[in-house]
Amino acid sequence: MNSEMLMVSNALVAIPAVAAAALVVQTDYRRAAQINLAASGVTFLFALALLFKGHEDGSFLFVDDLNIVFVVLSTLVGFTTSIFSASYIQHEIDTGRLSLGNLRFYHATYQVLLCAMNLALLASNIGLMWVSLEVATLTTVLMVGVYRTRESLEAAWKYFILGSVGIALALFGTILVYIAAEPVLGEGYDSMVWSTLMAHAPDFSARLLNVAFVFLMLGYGTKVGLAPMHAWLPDAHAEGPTPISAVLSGLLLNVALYAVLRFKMLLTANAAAVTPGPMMIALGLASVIFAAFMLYKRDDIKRLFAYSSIEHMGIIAFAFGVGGPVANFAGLLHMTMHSLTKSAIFFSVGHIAQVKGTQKISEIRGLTQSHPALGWGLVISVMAICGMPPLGVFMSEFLVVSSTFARQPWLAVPLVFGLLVAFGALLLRLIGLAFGEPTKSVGEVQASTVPLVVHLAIVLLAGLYLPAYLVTWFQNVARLLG
Amino acid sequence: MTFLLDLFAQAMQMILVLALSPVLIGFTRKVKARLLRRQGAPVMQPWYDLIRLLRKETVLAEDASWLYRSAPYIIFATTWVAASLAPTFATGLMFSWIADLIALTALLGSARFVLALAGMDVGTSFGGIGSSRETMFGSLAEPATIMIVFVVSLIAGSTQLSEVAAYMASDFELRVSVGFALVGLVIVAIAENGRIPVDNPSTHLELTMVHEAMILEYSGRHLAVIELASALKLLLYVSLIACVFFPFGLAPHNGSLSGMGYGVVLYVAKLAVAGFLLAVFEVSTAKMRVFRVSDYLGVALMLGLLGTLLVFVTRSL
Amino acid sequence: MEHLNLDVAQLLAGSLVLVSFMLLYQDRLSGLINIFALHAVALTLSVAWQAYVQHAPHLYVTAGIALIFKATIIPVALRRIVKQLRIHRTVEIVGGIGPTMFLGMFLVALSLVVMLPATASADPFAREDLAFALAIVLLGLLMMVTRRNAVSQIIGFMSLENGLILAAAGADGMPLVVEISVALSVLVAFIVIGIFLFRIRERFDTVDLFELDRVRGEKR
Amino acid sequence: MPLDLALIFVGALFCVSVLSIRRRARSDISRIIYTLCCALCVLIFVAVVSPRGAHALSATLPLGLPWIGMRFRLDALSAFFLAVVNIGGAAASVYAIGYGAHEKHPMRVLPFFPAFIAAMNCVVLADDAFTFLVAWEFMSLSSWALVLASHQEAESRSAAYIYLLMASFGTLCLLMAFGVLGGVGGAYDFSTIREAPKDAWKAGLVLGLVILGAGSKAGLVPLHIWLPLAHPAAPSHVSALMSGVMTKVAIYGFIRIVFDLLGQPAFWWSIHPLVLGALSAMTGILFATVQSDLKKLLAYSTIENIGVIFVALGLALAFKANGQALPAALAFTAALFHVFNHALFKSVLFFGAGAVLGATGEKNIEKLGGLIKSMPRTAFLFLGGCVAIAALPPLNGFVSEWLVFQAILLTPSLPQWILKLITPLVGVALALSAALGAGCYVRAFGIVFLGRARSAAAQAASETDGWSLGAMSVLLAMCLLAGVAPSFMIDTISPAAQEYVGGRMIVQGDLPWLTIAPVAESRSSYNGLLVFVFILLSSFGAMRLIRTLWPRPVRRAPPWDCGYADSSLATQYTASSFAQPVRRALGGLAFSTRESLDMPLPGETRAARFTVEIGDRFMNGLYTPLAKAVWFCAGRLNVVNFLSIQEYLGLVFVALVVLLIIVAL
Repeated sequence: MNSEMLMVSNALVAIPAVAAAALVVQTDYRRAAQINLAASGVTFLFALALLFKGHEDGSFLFVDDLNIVFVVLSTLVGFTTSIFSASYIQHEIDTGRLSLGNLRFYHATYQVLLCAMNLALLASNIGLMWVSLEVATLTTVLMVGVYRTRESLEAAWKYFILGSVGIALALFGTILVYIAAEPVLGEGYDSMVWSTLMAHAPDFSARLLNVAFVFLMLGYGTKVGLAPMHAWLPDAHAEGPTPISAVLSGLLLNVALYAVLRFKMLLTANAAAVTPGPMMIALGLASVIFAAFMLYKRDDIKRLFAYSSIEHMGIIAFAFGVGGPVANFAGLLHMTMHSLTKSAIFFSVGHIAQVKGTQKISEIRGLTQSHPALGWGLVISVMAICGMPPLGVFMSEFLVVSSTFARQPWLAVPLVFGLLVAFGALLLRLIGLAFGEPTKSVGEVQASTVPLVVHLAIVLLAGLYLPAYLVTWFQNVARLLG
Repeated sequence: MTFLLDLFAQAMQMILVLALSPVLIGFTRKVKARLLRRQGAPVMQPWYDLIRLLRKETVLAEDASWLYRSAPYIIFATTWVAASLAPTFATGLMFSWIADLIALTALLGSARFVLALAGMDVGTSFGGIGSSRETMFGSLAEPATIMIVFVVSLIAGSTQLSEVAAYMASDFELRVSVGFALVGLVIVAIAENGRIPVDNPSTHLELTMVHEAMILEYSGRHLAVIELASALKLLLYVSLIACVFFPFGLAPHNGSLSGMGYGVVLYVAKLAVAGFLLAVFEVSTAKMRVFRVSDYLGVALMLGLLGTLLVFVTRSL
Repeated sequence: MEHLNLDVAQLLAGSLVLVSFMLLYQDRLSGLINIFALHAVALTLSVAWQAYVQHAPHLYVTAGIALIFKATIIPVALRRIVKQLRIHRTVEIVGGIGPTMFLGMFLVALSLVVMLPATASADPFAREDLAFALAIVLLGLLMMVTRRNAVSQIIGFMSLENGLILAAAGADGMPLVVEISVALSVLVAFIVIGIFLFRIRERFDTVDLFELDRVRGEKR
Repeated sequence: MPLDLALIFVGALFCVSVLSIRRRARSDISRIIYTLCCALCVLIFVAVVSPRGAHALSATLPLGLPWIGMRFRLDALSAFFLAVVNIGGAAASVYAIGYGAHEKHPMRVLPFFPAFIAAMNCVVLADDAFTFLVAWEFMSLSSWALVLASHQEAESRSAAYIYLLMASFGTLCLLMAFGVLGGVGGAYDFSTIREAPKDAWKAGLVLGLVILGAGSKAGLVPLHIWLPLAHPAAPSHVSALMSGVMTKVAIYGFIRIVFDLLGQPAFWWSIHPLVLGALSAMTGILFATVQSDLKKLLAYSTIENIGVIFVALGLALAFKANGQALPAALAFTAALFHVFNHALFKSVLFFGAGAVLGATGEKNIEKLGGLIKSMPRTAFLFLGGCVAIAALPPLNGFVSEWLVFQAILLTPSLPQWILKLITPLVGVALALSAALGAGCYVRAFGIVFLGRARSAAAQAASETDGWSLGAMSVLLAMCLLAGVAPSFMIDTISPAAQEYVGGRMIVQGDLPWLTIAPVAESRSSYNGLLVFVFILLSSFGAMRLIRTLWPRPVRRAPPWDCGYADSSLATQYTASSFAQPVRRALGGLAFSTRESLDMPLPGETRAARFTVEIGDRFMNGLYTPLAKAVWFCAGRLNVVNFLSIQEYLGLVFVALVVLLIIVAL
């Protein structure tokens, strides 16, 4: 028990919770921003500590190769996003889009969100994971609605309805898994703990697991943003504050994906159950191609990149669906790269929208000339998201496509088609945004480009060189995923 | 000994072609005049003209550049080199190996290239017309030539003219493809030398002229050199046809002086026949419209292609 | 005795499904709320019965929660909201009762087909409950799809959650954690809903969601 | 050791590109950067051509794919292509020292230029699929940025768009090809791929994908549409690199995969390169003939030359497949020789075009003319480039074309009847394109440099700077050298031929007088040196002789022009009217022309108008419909973006029910 108290994972959950409490009472928004930043920073440090501490196993929280990657990633993005949000909200206050009261609420919920996501990632049993995911959903719903404009309300409402339906389906699936496990593991808590579940997965009733996975896939898939459950995603990204868009794309989707992966592992462990691969591949391909075509008609810069998130979540789901060491490795890598790159994109997009005073793509031109830092930042990060070398996404896409084509060419071809169509759309918009005669800007912002640079640096580094221990992790995880 | 003979043959040939080419022109004109019931100028008239032109003062247009002044000599040089490499009366030429049939075609091509540029240099409308048309003719005539070259060299198993001639002389059997090649080469020759029906060498103030339009602004020694070059070109084509398709009487590689003498006599005879036929052909046909020339040359190209295909297919059997 | 328990359990669960059908075709808001209360009561009964049968005291807690929140507080609150919004009389157009009913039938059949073979190994209580629970979930979802009024959507959603709770109760010895979390989540959800109804109200003077769709951030 | 040095220098190039990024540039920064680039290119060149023994060198860096690393390899083939790349790079840098001085936004060019060169080097050095593709795509990316240097012009923006789209299409094709080659295990290093056995259908699949991938980068018809848009849009020294060098890197990719990785070819592999190559040659040159934008013209003629190279490669494949090593070596050598030549003279021509552009600000040749007087040196060098690319002796362009023809003349020995039917047609196509090429460059040079100036800008032109002239003259000197002494080049190439087609041509160095003989002297031989000397001697001799015998001075006078003496510039022949006969006669083979004449009635005072529209069949028939289709689908799917919440829930509901049904069954 004593060791339980000392667990790093506890800290990962506790710090944001405490910070949230502190932020509720904190009135000065500048101080609040600093606290927010500090808390996220400390959380990230603890996550780094996890790297060296390695596995942990407690009664409610546990750490293994799979979630360690997710935790580090999400705390990092949480941290950088908090830096970004500090410089972002300043402008929102100046323009009066957010009131001070809103901001208190905003900062508190931000920490609650981080807390919930860490909990979801670290939870050692399926029930707790589900609860924390629901909390995360509700907090993000509130944050999306924070501007109180009609549009943001509509977005938040849609997000709420679809999200809670999804979460409900997920709960049903969770219960089914319990019922499947209960005859083997006996009544009680054991039948919900990952470690025991994984250990005895082969003995569960396969058919029940299949039904369960249908619900889990659709339920958590809704939060992953896979088509056709994607509808909440673009509006939620577009109407909420940009830091939240960054967190949504960079973190929440991953956390939901993490849940799906866990259950996938469960099913893979059970020989009699249907392999979850085809389902994920189908949903993934659907998302990729659908999102690729949707990109063309977008005129809202944040919606554009929201749809590209759908596309990339599709790619990741596809990769994990294909399975095998290479594809799983690629999937993990792609997920990491995507959350870093996409949040970087939203960092630049946030400031761009503030500078130009609009989110309409048709009204923004020539950024590289008028705002070199933001403009080239956008160019590089969009190139990264399009899978241009030497940036990280290229490596993962290389592995996904080539390994798939080696096995089932007829699966790789539609994927490649989707990638190309999406690239066509993004490139078109990018050239329009970044080049040509610049349009007028409404005001200047003192944008902190630190998070942007950090993310892009990591992505660039990963594209050229993956540190050995990272690789070994990914390979372990890939092996776990089967 | 053979070396000396070869050297002698080479030198002889270079002088011979230079000397004979204007005579061939003159002879053709004479025959034409006769056929038209005219007295006609003496056979040596082209030489007299050349000398006269050389003596005359040279007038250059104001806008003419260095290219314009050096063009005649380059044209002459390339044509002369080409002409002196084609076996006329003997196969054993000193330098016949430095350029094969394809290279000869290309040499003529460079002559045309320079001439066309010269036509555009002064910046008059006539020069432009001439060069433009010359370019089109060339872009059809050259591939046709190449195709014909393919035919003969596939049959002879070499693109070296002397080898081809030797092969044709030694074991010559009648082939359809060779016939095609002959007809094609004749057509090309007529077009390339701007004879009727493609062009009319004896006119100036006609908008359909091609060769004459390009050299419109030339005068004096420049004109003389160009005229000599075109005469050489005609001679070259005639001797090409002669040595490829009627290779009898060619002195062998290390032949005797007498053999060479015999070869020269026969060669002159061949030239005479060719000139006569050309004259007859010219008086008996009318000039065609410029845009029909492409069809006319297309026929040559088709013949060459057919010949090549035939050779390819027969090879497989 | 065993047999009787089973029959009662089935009866209660079946009645839940029946009430779900009533929800499906009730088109008057106030009526809808009452039926939802009924739904909650039925849920409470069946959960309680499960508790009695399984000798699982914590299930009584769940039943209690269901009774308090779903059967009393939420309906009352909803009725008040509806009153304040002055929409308790509104009759909303539900796309063709007949087709909806048939669809519902189909869903019930489907859930039986899916669940019964799947849960062959589990004990009979769980089997029946699960099948019915799935049916209720699907029906709830169907209701959300067919209704366009915010309130009735919420009701549909909560009937769906009832299905979940029924399933959870049916599972032997599911730790208390889950029920409480369910209840809490429903509570939180309800609070959020309340906030939203009022926000929507203050913005659009209606809770008709078609109004909402007109103010998409992104125009066609 | 040479390989390590080369890698270090390439790395240095990357560093240069990073270091060149500045907020506000110093005035002489471009000079510094370009000097560095030039120096590094020369160093790399020296490193790769320095003797390294018979066997290939290889090195591995701990980068790239973790379980493979970044592998590099230097063998005869890559050394040859590296030499080409760096000659081009060095020349472009020297040229740019002068040309880049008056660049408005140097920051839009400087960082990308060294990166571009470095990327091309990496492609040629790469020895595993990942490194290869990274470098390959980065090459496109950096050149894309360079195309966008003039981003204010809408047309260079659209050019950049199409360019990068096509490029990544090609990359994805290559990616899939490597997927097949690498296999399920993901063994992407070339050494493993080389050893791995390949079954027929896989090899065919890879071949198709490679033709799509490398072809789209090299500008093979019908994947060429981006090339004439992108190459002219970039600054001239970059255009020279893209046209002269980058396309060659694409060719290298094709050779590396098809001749090396895929192992022993089947005879039908040669069909696609032959047919597409001939098609490209014809299409390219016909389009070039009717262009009125000088740089576009050059870009189209690049397509022609690429076609020639692909034809030669196709022949090499055919011979190799039938185990005829000697002819295979001949064709292969011809291909590489032409690669080298084209890199040289296309760079010269683009430099010349850049000089003209700099001096007059005009790309449109209809507005130029008479520049031979205002910029004589440029004119001379450009003329040299024209003669070389028009395949006229004694320059190098002719030699490689000649070798290709010799290779074609050997094809009757091929057993397959299909090849027997194709090769003569290919031969015609080549001959036609060669002849048309000559015509095309007569037009280009004649309209731009000869005649009288057609605009004030052309009137005011002045000679370009020394750096540009220096770069051009060095390249032209190499053209002449390769033309008069081709035997050296052939012997340099033969190790690569030995390695990849398993044979070599007879050692040309042994033949007297620098003669070259592809098979045997009795069969065919050519001696550029003597031809050159003879032409020189006889022309100068004739001139001297005549001048001494009849020394009459030359008198200047207004042109006679059959008596229609007029000074109006409008009476000069225009570029379009010059091209008209060829367009009428042969244009139908390549493009769809619409001529419209608006002739005023007698008495009307308005001017008559004659307009010609030339449509690219592939553009109108293939790409435009494709784009339309995508937009149509996008429009149709867009409805999904505007459903109501109920309908979205409906989607989820349907998905759930469907999946449940599937599971239930």
